[in-house]
Amino acid sequence: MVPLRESYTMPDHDRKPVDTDQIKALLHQKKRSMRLRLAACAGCTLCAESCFLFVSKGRDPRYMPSYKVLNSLGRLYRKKGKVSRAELEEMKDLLWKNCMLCERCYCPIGVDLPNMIAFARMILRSQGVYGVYPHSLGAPDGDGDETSDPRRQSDQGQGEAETNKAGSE
Amino acid sequence: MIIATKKQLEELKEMLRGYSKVLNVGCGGCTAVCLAGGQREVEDLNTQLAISFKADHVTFEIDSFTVERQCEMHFLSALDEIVKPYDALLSMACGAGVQFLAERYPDKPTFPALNTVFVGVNRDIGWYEERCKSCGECVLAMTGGICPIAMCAKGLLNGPCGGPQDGHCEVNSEVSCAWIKIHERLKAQGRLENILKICPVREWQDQVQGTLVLEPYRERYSRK
Amino acid sequence: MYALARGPLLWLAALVFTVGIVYRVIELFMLTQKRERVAWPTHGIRVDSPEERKLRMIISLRHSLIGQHPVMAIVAGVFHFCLFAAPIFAKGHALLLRQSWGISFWSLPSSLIDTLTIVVLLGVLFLLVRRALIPRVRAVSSFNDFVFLFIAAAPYLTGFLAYHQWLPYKTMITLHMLAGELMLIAIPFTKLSHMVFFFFVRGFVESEHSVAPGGRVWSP
Amino acid sequence: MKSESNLERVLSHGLFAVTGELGPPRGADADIVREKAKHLKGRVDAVNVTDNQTAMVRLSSWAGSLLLLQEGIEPNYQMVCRDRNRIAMQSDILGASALGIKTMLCLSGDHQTFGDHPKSRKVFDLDSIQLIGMVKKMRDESKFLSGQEITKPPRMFIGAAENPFGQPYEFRVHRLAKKIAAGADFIQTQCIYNMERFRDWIKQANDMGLTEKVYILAGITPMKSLRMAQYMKTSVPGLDVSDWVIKRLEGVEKKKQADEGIAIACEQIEEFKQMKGVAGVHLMLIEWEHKVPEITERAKLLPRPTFQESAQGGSRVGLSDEDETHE
Repeated sequence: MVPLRESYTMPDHDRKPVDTDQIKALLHQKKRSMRLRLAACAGCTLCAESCFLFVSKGRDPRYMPSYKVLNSLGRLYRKKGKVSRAELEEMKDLLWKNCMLCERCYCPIGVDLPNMIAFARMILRSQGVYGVYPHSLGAPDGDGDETSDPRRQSDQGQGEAETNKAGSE
Repeated sequence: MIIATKKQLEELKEMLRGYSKVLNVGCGGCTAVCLAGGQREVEDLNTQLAISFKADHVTFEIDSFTVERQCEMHFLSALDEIVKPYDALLSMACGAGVQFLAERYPDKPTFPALNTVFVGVNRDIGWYEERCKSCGECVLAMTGGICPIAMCAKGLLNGPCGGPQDGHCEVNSEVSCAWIKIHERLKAQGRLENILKICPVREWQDQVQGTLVLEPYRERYSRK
Repeated sequence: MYALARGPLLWLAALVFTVGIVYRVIELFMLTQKRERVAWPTHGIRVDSPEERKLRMIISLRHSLIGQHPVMAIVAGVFHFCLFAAPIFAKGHALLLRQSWGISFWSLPSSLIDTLTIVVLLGVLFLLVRRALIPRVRAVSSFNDFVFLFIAAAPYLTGFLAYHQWLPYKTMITLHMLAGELMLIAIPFTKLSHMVFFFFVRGFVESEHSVAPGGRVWSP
Repeated sequence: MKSESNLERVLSHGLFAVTGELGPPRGADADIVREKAKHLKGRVDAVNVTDNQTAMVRLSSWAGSLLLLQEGIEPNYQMVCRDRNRIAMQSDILGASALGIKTMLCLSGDHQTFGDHPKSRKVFDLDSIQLIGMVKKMRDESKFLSGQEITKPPRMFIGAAENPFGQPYEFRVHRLAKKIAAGADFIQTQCIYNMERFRDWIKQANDMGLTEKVYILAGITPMKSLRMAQYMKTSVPGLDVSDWVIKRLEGVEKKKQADEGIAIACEQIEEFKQMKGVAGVHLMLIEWEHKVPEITERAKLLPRPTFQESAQGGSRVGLSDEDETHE
């Protein structure tokens, strides 16, 4: 096991470069099983509706379980861990803002997406990148992390949100 | 995690009788994880209700919307516009979530679709076990990580009653005696002295509605 | 080229395919483990009311893939069925088997195989259009996805053309064999590996959605 | 003397004590209590009045205790933690003491699911050991659990129960030690049908010096029949019925099984009289109170001592001849 650099204080990620070797080592730990899952994804998008966020947020493809996985863990493997901090920040939104990890997504092929999201989250945490509750005092971006502010989410979701109909006359 | 389970259809129909346009609000938090109140269950219940009311020749329309968590106001705000045309709201959150939903929309009758049963663990898919009574004064340090408040039928704090049979609780022979397990574990860890001392009378923490404000945030909420 | 495709390359493809599939299955067995159950639930079982039980079938059907995405579910089902059936029961393949090894394998009438092949090609067309036009599918598509659609379609297209001899037969049949060999080799090691994954995981690994709980779970 | 309890007097004089048990009726029927009391009067030193045993609603134990007081019998007022919180318990203890109850037994109580109101809410604000500690604090420190002063403290002889046969076996003697540390003055044990295990348990208690700090009364319930023995062996939680008990009952014809049961009980009592660390016996004759005279007679437990109050606060031992006046 590679020791995780879990930081409980304010991460000084502005100064520290991304530790590619550490990401690589972490990716390597579950390489076989994760790559197998990534390869098995046929990109059919049938997982989309099983994500309540996808449905609630106006069917934005960025909330699709497969999209979230392919663009976080998938990208990390594709790039062999060589990602910039900006990329990690992008992934952070996918992994924390766009996913509640309720583990209810459905894949017709059987890919267990939540497992992959959880693994990707762990890798991001090793670099001091993680979703922070808005306005929490320990937030890396100080008082209020813009990108993970749920109020923004809901504003964005409101216009497009649609309810699902099931009625009878 | 908070474990809840769906009320039976008959009870829900009785609750909703007289309301013809209802919004069923799912919760993406604990109740989604325990297969009780996520989007899938919302859809299942809506289909059940729609078919059932139709069979009774009752006009009934039900729609769905699932939010991240109903125990947080800013997640509920996504519903502000959506709830407008509805006569009533049905919530598939835990008891806490239902109340927050009802608080946000005080003019909408809000009904619980679930029974919140306990704070527990996910033993397996669709199989949950109670572990915590949220008593507010954790004794797990003394009891080797096994809670006698939640897992002993009498909530005893000073060792087992006289009744355990073959390691099982006298109240239900399907349940293990918490104190036998505590004794076993502490013995294995060489920490039996923990339970040889008398555990004094507890100061129960459930007198009034619980509130918790973290010290670093105290300033923020102090009255100006 | 024809001889190469019919001889060594065919052998090679068959070998790679077989070894690859076996490798994948073994790998999946290694990546999963038997679920060890030490305790069983003994009480607290929630009983559905009779009305809920009555509605259970309808609801599970309505919320299954068929209920949710009927078109996609049917197309995907039929497409995959034809994808398997057409090559296995093609007369030409049975003939080849008899010539080489003297094994007789039953086959379906050519006209039926023809239909199956057309269905496969239509299915590929459907998936292609879907991938190209629907935004959410495009969002998770890469160039590779189109390549694999092509790899999947090629043997059927060439086989169809060779059978009908609309183009020079010898060229088409060589292309057909090459395309088929390419596909066989690709299955275990590319996106097409979802063939193995699907049967193994949906059948053996327990999950909320597992069809046949096989008592296995992913290893940590 | 910690109390004016008759039981305490008997025990502190080093006499072999005998206690009985009386279950109040499921009705507002004082006569039933009086009727049962007749069989016990003069034959035991105190009588346990059960507190809604097996969680079945019954006439309350303090009211039953008062009825016994009126009959001239010392009640051993049982109190369980199942139904009352600390406020109700302390208030009941004060009330009981004010009305002349001097002995009480502190129990956790049978779980409500065994009774006729299985879905009632459980209280268990305290457990039995904490209850013992609370009564001791009230008596010795003249303080409520809260620490506030009591104007006139209750004078109670504090009893507790222990089951030497409960699991985990090796913890039972430590639980006894905890009850003593909490303030128990005497212990009544669960019904004993496994003498080996009981001997082992009392030996452990002797070795730990516990029997010097507390009076242990061995629990006796004679078997009425073979069926009862079999039922108790298989279906009663926390009971340990040895095979020899069953064998002996099997050895006699059905009519004589009750007699054999009493014979076994008498033999046990004889052994307890000699056993180091045992200060008396507790006879639990469930709905069999009329057999108390026979058993006490056959076990040579009669006559029971009586005490005459002296002006100096001491007491003088005498022997009761009550059984003659009652026959």
